[in-house]
Amino acid sequence: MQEIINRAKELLADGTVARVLGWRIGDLPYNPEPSYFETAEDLEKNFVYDGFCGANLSKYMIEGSKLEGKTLVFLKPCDTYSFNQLIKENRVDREKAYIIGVGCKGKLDVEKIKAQGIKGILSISGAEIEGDAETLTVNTLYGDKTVAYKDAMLERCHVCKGKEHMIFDEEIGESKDTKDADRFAEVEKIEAMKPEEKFAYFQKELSKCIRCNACRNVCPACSCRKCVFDSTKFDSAQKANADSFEEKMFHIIRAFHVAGRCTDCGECSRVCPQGIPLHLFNRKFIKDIDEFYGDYQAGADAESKGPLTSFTFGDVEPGVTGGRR
Amino acid sequence: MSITANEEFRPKIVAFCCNWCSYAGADLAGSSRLTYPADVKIIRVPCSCRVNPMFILRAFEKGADGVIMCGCHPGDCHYSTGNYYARRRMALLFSMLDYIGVEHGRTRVEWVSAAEGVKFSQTMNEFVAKITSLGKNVRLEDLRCRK
Amino acid sequence: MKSEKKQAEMIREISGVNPYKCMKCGKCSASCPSFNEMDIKPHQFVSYVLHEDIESLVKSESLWKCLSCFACVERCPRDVKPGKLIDAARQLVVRQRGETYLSPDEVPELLDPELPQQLLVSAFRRYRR
Amino acid sequence: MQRIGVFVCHCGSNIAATVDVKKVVEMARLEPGVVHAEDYQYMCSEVGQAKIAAAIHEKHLTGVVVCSCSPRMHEATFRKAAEKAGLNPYMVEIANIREHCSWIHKNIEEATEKAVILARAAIAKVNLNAPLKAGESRVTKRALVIGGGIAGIQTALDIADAGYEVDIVEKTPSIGGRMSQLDKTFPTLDCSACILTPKMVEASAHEKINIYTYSEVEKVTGFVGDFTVDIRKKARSVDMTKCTGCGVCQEKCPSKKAPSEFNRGLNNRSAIYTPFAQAIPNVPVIDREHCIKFKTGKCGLCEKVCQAGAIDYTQKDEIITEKYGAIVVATGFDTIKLDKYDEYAYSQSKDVITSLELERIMNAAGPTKGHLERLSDGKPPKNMVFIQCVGSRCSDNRGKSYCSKICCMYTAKHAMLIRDKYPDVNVTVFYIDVRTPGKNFDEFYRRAVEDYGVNYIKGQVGKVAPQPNGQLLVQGVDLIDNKQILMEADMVVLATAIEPDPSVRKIATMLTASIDTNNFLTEAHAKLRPVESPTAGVFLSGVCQGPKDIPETVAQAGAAAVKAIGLLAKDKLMTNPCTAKSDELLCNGCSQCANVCPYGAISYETKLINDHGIREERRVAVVNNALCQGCGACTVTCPSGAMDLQGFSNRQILAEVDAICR
Repeated sequence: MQEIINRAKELLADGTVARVLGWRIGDLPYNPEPSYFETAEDLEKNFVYDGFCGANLSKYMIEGSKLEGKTLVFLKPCDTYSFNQLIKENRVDREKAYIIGVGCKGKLDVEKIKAQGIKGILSISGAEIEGDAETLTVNTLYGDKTVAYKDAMLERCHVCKGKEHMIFDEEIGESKDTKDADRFAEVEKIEAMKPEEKFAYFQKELSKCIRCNACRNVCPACSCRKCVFDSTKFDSAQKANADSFEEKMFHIIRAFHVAGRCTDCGECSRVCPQGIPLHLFNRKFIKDIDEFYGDYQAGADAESKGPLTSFTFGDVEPGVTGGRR
Repeated sequence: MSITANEEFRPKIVAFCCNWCSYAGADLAGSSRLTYPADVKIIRVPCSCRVNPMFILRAFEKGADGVIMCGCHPGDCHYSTGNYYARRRMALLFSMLDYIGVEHGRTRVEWVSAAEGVKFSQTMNEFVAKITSLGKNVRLEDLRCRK
Repeated sequence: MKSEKKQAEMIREISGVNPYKCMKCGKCSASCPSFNEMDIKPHQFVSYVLHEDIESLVKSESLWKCLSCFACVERCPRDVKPGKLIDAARQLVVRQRGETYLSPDEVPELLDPELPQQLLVSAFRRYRR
Repeated sequence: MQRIGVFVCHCGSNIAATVDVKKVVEMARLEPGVVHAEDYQYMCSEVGQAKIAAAIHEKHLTGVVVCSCSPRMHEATFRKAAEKAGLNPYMVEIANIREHCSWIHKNIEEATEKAVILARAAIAKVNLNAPLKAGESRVTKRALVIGGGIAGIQTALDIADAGYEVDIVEKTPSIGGRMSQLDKTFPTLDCSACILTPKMVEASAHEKINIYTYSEVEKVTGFVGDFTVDIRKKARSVDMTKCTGCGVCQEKCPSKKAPSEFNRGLNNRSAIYTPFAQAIPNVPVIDREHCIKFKTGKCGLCEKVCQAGAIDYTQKDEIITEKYGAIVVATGFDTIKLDKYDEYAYSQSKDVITSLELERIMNAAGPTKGHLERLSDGKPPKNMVFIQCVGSRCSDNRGKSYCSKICCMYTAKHAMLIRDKYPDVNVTVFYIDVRTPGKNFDEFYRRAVEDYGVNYIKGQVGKVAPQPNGQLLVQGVDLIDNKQILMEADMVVLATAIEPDPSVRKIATMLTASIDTNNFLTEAHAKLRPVESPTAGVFLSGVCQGPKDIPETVAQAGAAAVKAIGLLAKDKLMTNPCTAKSDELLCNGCSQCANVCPYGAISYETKLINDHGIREERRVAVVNNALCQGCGACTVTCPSGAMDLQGFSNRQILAEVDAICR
């Protein structure tokens, strides 16, 4: 971490960048937050990069691009896909960003720790970016507990897209191969269900939705200046959630709007306060796109046309595809 | 879904038809007096690519029991490529509806040319029969919209 | 005895033919190998059904002179198929006589290896309705 | 809030018989925004239109809903009427309660309920309509005629005479088309070449006409007034500027086994050929499939004998791109294939021929030099049988459902010509009906019977059986005598149905012009706009639109020319104002819309935007209204909903959805 901080201070000092976009120590040991740093002191005192820094900073560069001078931004390998996609859509200015690709050893989910019955967390060791800890030691009000690092990892890290940064100016740190699950296994499990079961499953999950819009706000693909769900143009402006349809409509349309653009960064599921596995919508579209139109990874480059803005003469017919059980 | 209600059940069906082929096909069905149930109501759009998935979900939200989209045959689009995009969009949307457990068959895409009055009426007859057999749409309806 | 109207309807139902489609081209009669032995000619079958004069049709020579070769059925440009009409008329007579006809599952029992294949096929053609 | 007037049309009894129009009026009154509702017998009539105008004035209407026939029929009519009365024409919407309701439903209660809902949807839409103003686009003062037969030639001549440039694209090596293959024409029996050739010459000499023979339309883009067309000039292998048309190459060409297209394959031609002696241009082409030079690399005889040095084996296909304001389709017809009509033994006997083949046999330049003889043995026939309606008027899947229209007349012509020239030949015609509407047409047919002794038999032929002795046994029926007829014939002539030339399908697709189940191009209105395609700027000439004889074809060709001239005479066209429009405040500038736009109508500009007090430079989409055709592909691609389609906006369509599902 110190290497990162030192490099940031250098770049600030020599005027290469006007500010640093990174993670600031939070009020709890596991909730760092995205933040700008403009001084060496601030960096030294408050910058953090550890296992809890899951936040994808690429979306913040939309605003960052509008600021005077360059911004130094730290991107994990998976975040670079989002950044590329944002370049493709002219939402960020590559010239305004100085990208340091940082290493990643899998990001942690405090909910997974809590789910193991661990309460009253005071501090956590083993989450540091240095070292190769296999276990986390959680110091709690009730004494020390240990959790295997793997068991506390975010879902997305189990299906990691890889250790490579798709775009960067320089790289710092090593990444670790954390992939130990099939990306589409969960989607396939649902696909195999009977319609009633599918419906019951999503009904149960989506009825938890409180329409806090966290998923939308964090999503690097959901970068519209004004969301259609806040717009009067569709008569779909937010209403109170009196019924289950609202969130279905919202989540289907949200997934549809990002279809072919979603890099599967998993931020939506990470931030959902209700723990809804929102990535299952996006991943379904990704799976369908791969199957119908050939493998496609959004953000792998910044030029190619997305699958929904291109076609072939022999594309599958709608409905025929829906017939798969 | 009550089975007993099925006997008097008259489905609400929204059909999006592109102006150049399918709407004309529906006109031809009309001028050829080829009947299909009155449950089908057609909305004219310039091209199948004008059909936003939002429109389809909205129809279901408001209580439609089935939604069908008709366009020119692939290759015959008045705007040359519109229906190709529509085809991809609908393929994904329908797959998603399937995925969240909406009964298969509540949505349909059919390519109907201006000359296919017969096909138009046949398609609508089939679709109405299918929706009638599926019964009322309860999985996507916003109950607040029900009168 | 049922009314003529009913009978005409029966013939249409059995044959599946819409006699109104006839454009009176005569290709059926032109194709018919039994034309000369018939008192009512194939192209006239249609008018008899249209005019609901089933009595005459049923009493005609033609009823039993038709070979069911179906040349008229094949060649009719309007899908009217007079051969099917006369076949239906024969059916009507058979039914009125109270003769029962076979159901498909009774057939295997009655099969005789000596029976010419063609006879079976033609019997099926004739009695399948 | 709009002030909407609802006008329910009875369409005589077309609507009123199945829809309770009074009920529709009554229900419409309850809808929001509706301040006026009435019904009338014929809303499209002058009186009906006047009612709309009166209501617009008296009730200060801001929107109009007409519940009537399809908008494809009378939307323009009602919009014009509203415009005259001072209302923006795009404040008018049509509820289609005829084609989509009264004509297909029998139950009055059901049909009325549906009509009410359709009206409701239209009212809901109009509530959200906004006045739109049509833009302008320029007109390229040049016409393209596809097809160089009599229809295309006539159209081109008429357009050129009005002073506009015309290009004719003909896929064969010469203009002239089917008419050039005919021997004599009914009902005057003048020789076809004698009346056609002068027109061909006139067209080729006309300073405003440019003829591309041996060429095909490859690609069409653009729209009315401004089409861009790629024409493929196939490699002729002969330099048109050098060739003198002396014909020596054809004489000397050693490859003479290619079936002559012009003579319907009844004889052969050389590999380098002009289809016929009067061909225009009189420049041969090398048929590379049959040319020895192209097949083996050896030969090259034509090059040697050509004194003008016109032979060029290296010639390549050439693509010419040209702009046109109007396109006339005149692709003509061919006879149907007879492989499904085995009973007439066409494939079994050389002496069973089609009428078009008979034309070639009768023609002095044909395969038999004009002598009527059997193709099997060259003997003159004694008995000839003509069979009518072969493949026409069929509702089975073998033939065409329509009447080919020209056969009755040309058969009478053939019969008469044969009886005139060979009085000892017996001619029998089997017919279903003799259809001879037209000036001097029935008289013509009667002459064949009364003056020339042609034996007309009402009845069809069931079978033609070639006999071992070379005779054809014809089994037919005489429905009047109620007798079956068995007769021997030396030749049988089949009045084969005609169908649109197969090339029309591809052309129609390129032009996005609609086509019916029989591959005839659809006219914009069967009665009122018979020479226009529903696709603006595309006109129909000749048999590509429906069966026609020569005088009708020429008349229609002229009519199509007039329509094209009417278009070319305009300097500017009003464009469809139902185009896409981007909301600058919502646009992300993400470029996805431009990716799907088929017209390249969307570009991006960096603009200073004031978004509720936030001033910043933003990259936003801008739609070029002259290019945008209003398909709406961009609107669905746009995730933020910034892109919307005027006249079919998101809110309008959602309002319709809501109204229907209510």
